[in-house]
Amino acid sequence: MENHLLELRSVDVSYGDAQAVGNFSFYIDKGKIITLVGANGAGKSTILNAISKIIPTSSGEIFFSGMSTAGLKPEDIVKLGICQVPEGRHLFTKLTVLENLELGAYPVHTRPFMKDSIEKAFTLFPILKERINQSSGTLSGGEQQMLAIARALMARPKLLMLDEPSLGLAPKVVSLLFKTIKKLNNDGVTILLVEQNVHQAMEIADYAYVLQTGTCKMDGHCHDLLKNSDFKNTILGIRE
Amino acid sequence: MNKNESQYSKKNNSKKDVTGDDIFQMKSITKRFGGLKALNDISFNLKKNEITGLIGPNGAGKSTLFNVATSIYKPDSGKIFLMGENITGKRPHQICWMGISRTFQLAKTFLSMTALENVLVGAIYGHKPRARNVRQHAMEVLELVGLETKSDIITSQMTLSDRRLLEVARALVSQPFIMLLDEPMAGLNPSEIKKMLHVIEKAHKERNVSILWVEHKVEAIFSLCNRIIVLEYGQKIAEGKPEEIAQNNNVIEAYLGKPSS
Amino acid sequence: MLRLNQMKVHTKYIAGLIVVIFFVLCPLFLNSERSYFIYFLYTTFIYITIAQGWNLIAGYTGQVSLGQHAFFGLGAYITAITWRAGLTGYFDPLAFLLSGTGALLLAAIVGVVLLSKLRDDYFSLGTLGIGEILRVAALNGGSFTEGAAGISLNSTAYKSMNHYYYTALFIMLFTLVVIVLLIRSRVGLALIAIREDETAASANGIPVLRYKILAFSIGAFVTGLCGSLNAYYIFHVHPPGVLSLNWVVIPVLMCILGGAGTFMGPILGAFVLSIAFELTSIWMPEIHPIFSGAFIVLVTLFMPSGIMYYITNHKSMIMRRLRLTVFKWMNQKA
Amino acid sequence: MSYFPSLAVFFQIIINGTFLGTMYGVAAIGLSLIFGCMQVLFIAQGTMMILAAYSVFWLVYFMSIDPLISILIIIPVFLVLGWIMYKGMFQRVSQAGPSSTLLLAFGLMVFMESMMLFIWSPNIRSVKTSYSTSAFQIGDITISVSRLIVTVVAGIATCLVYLFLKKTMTGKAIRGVSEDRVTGMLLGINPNRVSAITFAIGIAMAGVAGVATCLIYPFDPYFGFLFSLKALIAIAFGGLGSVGGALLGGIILGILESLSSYTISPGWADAIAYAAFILVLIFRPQGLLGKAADKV
Amino acid sequence: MKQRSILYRITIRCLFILFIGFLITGCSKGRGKEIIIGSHLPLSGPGGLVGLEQKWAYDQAVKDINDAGGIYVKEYDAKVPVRLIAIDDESDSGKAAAAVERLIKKDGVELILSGSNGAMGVLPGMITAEKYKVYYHGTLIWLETFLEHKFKNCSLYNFDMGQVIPMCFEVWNSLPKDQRPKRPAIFVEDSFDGKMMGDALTMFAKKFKYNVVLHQSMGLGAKDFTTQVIKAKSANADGIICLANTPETVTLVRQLKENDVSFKVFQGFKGTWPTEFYKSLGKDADYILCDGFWSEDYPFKGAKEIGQRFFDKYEKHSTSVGLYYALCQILFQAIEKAGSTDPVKVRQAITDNEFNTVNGKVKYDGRGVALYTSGNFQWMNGKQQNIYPFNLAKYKIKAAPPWKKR
Repeated sequence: MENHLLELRSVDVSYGDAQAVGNFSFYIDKGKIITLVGANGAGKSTILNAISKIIPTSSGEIFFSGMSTAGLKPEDIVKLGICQVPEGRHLFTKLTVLENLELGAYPVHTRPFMKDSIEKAFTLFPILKERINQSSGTLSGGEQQMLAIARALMARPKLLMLDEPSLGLAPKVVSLLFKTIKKLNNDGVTILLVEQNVHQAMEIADYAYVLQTGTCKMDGHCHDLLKNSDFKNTILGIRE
Repeated sequence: MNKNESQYSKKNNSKKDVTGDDIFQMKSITKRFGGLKALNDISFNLKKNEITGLIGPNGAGKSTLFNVATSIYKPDSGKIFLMGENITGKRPHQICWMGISRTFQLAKTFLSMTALENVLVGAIYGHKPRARNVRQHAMEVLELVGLETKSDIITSQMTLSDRRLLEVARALVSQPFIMLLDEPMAGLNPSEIKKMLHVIEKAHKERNVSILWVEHKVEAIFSLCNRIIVLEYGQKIAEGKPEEIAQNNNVIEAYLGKPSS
Repeated sequence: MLRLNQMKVHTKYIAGLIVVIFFVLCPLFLNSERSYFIYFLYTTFIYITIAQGWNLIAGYTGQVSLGQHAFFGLGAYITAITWRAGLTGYFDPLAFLLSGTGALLLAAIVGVVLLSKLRDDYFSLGTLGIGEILRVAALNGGSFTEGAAGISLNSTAYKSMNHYYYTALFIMLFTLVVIVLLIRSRVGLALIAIREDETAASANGIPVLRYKILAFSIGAFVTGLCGSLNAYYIFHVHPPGVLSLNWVVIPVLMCILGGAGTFMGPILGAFVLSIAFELTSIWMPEIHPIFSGAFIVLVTLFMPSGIMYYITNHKSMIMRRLRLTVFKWMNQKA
Repeated sequence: MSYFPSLAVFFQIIINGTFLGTMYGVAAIGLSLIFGCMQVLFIAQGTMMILAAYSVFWLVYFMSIDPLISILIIIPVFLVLGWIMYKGMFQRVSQAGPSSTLLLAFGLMVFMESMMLFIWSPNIRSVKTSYSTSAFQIGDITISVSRLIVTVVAGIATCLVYLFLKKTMTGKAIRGVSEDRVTGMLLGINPNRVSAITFAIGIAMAGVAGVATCLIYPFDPYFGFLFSLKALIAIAFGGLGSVGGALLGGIILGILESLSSYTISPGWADAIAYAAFILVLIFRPQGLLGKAADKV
Repeated sequence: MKQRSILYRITIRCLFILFIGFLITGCSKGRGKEIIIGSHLPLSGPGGLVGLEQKWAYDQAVKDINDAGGIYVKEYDAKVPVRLIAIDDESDSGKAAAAVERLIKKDGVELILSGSNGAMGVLPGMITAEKYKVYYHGTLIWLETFLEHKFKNCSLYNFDMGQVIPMCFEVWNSLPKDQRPKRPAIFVEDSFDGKMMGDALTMFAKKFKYNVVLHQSMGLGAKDFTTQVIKAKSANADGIICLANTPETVTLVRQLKENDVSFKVFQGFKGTWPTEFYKSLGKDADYILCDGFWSEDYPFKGAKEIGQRFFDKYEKHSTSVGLYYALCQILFQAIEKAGSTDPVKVRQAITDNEFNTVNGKVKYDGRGVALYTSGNFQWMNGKQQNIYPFNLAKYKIKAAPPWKKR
């Protein structure tokens, strides 16, 4: 247990009476990229939100670095070192790029490194430096996604959770994005990636879980899965 | 059923049937949000008595297309025709009266009402001229979707699956020519999906209604649809029979992503 | 099962009927000229009517109007002006009808403009503005409204409190019946659908704007009737009296307190609030406004969605506790 | 221009309208902040102003502190008061929807009005300073010193709030959270804490407005409600939720009232203000100064 | 959950008990061997300032008569104490009617002492009292309004409105000719009183050969009067008549000074008499005139004393308590003369007799109306100096120097 960075043990999440995630268990080790794939509505985002404590779990436990996160609030989770980049980016569109970045370093312990982190973000995403005083609502989709990732990195997370980062982006931008994600991972950030762009996600990830209607249908190392003939059908929802 | 038929012919008489089998047409529809083109020059037709699938990855513009089709959004350019009549810019309730009904992705049932009342709303208001014995109509439709025993339950206490079925019933009861289904299976488990499939098939057969259907459960869509339209980035990238679509590389890439190498 | 349900409905009707008969008979065993209780009921009926009128647009349809005092004032002014001009007389049904219709027309016009354009808080602010504009217009109305001086009516016409009591009772019952019929009918279905989800309502063929205006106008109509009755009661119609914000604030409070969007809510809220105000002003005359404020604050803190919702949500618990108490009590006896 | 005997008169009216409008503006800023962050129409704002004015009155009366210096005491006290009000009441009720918070605000208003009535009696109170009635001339235009002071104070207060929102982390968090609460949570921001701070600042602005009130006007417990109404109009002019917009909206309202009361009649000034307000709501619901929001 | 349910239980029980209690109190009427007199006063709301003074005066009068053993009533052949029930009408016409309903029906009063503030209080009170044929001993309402309603159970003891308007110009005429203002400006608020006074003032100014250069209405609760001041300045007004509430009047005077609009005479109504007016303006309030119902300097028995008592209690002078005190005196004497508390007999006694009060001799006419001459005062060094009626006044009006020469 101690060696897992994040571990979920038979987690259930329901919206009202509709169960979104049922009996889901998985773990992430330090320094890895894990991807959750599956069709829309399979419960991938729900799992991220449950980890972030945005929505409550109805049963099961979540451990981070061997510590139960029960009873913590969303802001405590960020302090622990888990940051989520939400689906659809959710930038503060009325704020400038710089202000968005600064808000990423809101937790008190991260503020001393703020300047440093901003520099880092700009070396990672040079385009953002050019837009520094532009309000973030005016950025293009790809720039917005970069900003969202950069913002999450400001808090120096141990675990970065990305929810559909490629959503609505042009293919060129997507491959650039995935390269950056890989680079981040090489710099030592553990990454939990939720993607529907399965191929590219699998290419950079170490291990994948395939979800269907809230439960884990199959899991395995990415290169194994890609060879598996059932895999494609599962993703497309063809296999029952 | 007969009634539906007769009305259909009545409308056809009043408007010259210029479109043949195409009862619904969208012609080069474009819709922008800010700088983003959610729909870019989309054109397609729906044929009588056909189930058409609409698929595409998240953010491809499927819901926007529905909202434009039912006049919740106004298109920036392009025109929409129903039975050869231009219906662009009509109010949403007029669209409904003319025979296009829909369901919503987030299951927008009227939560404080009972199931029957929900369907009654559709039965009473969804149709012009106002139908008589609406209660009977409503019960028939509830029976069709298999909710007849739950007609007195307040919707907020129903399961998601039942609420989705209820939405289909509510859309169906307004005696539409075309029913737009927006992900009726999202969030359902396999047995519920089976039930929903059954209901859609039955509705289609018994009520002679054309269906345009957005879905992520590709298997489900492949099993029922006559024709499939694929959207990506607000553009139509493919259209054809399910078998053709399954082989189409563009579509597979759109769904699974292109291998980067 | 079905039969049980029907029985329940029947008991409800019978209980309602008993209460109505009680109200009708009240003046027979209480001297209406000398009983404060009759007067208390009279004012409460008026408040219930206005609150129900507001409930129709805000509670059932979900458009929070803050301009009901405009309709109340307009009703009062129409009654006063027509009476002064000799077109109508004292307690003239025609005057009531004109007042109600005037308010209804104003609501329809305001509704076409505001309801089509404004949503949520903006609509509330807009209606508030309408009320204030009407107040200023009445102040500057020249000899037509007599400006700030207001219109003095012939107070020697007064005959008996019974007239007022029964008229208020009638207007209230009329309102309640209209609202029950509306809510039970197709219209009610449309209104609730609009409140629950405007997009879905519209996509299911409900002409949303038309029904919003309908609800707004009916609410205005009954409020106008109340204004008319009030003009006959007070015999002096002037802007700070009949166009006071009190005529919107107090009924709204009652409605929210009881539970907006429920039938019993405004009735319950009106009684609770009237009693609370009345008792505090009798028992603690020095500090009664403090208590009124504190009462509102406490109720919103502990029952933020109104008393009716609280009761419905805790029905089973209340019944259980009730049974437990009875049980204990019987045990003690034994 | 034929309405005005001279250009000086015109400018005089504009300047006086501006002075009047700043009063509305200061009252509106707090209201706007609170609305922007919590969607609460806090109609007790004007009453909070009067509470502040009474506090200043006591400070002047018992300790002979100059009203302007008393701001330094009023602001922290009202910050704490706002914090307590949010934590004790609004946080709890805000989940129940806007009509409940409106009701709560109304209850608070009645409660405070009657408390003040009980403590201070309905007698009007006023604070007299050495500059109460002095004025100076620029050309043909007369400028009232006390109103100028109020305008300057209001300007400074607005700037401070603006800078706070722009420059500090908490300020940015407030702006962020009023746009997107959940994302705020994902970044480690406690939205309730941020709301409490916003509420506290809103109430403190009512404190500043209260000090301004007692510099210019005599007041009684009921004096505030009119300010609440006018502040509502002002924020509708400026666009709900924007700070600079609130002040500007107030000034526009003040000028509008001054002009219409000069050219038409003071009696109609209120009606014209309301009519303009409704027109703005209908044709530019985002406010005169707000940007059109994308409808997605 | 548990906490809530207990709370709920308590609330419901309380409400139930309250309701029952209310039913009981609502129907019961306590009558002992005392004369119960009711009164509805604006104790809260905008009229609260007046209401408090009025209540104080009523309380004093009741206390005085009870200290003397009560009123001798022939019917009982004994001295009967008086009990005053004063309730709040919140300065609202609807609430005033409700208050009178309560006094009559719940508290069972037979006689009602006047409320305050004309259309917002007294008129609805009178109309309600008239409905139930309860005697309403009134004041502070326009004579025309009173007569219009043909009240049979009410009486009016008030200052003579027909005299107040000319009074204002008579006072001006008493100034030496070169100090008299020539071009008066009239500012009146947008209310019942304001409209009536404004029209009357304009009419009488013509009669007294004053040329009204400006007649402006001011919004109730308005916060800025610069437009009016600018107009006064460009019209070159040198005398000002203003009817408004105190906060508005204070703001107006401040803005007059700021804009350097000087006046020879500033005649204020309503807003200028409270001591708070002087406190708000300090020295700037000097020379400003105020109307007043009464003066403690009047040479009537008890006038000085009641003024002194008020001063001892509130450390300020009042120009109104004497009127209210006198109103009680009239009522008590009438009850004694009627020998009964029966409303009809009391009213008969009122019209038949003459009464001695702190406001001089009072004689009602057949309509139930008694009018007296209103006073006029000039603020000087923090005190209102009585300058009118000329036969009672000890001081003479002084014209105000321009602002710059003060």
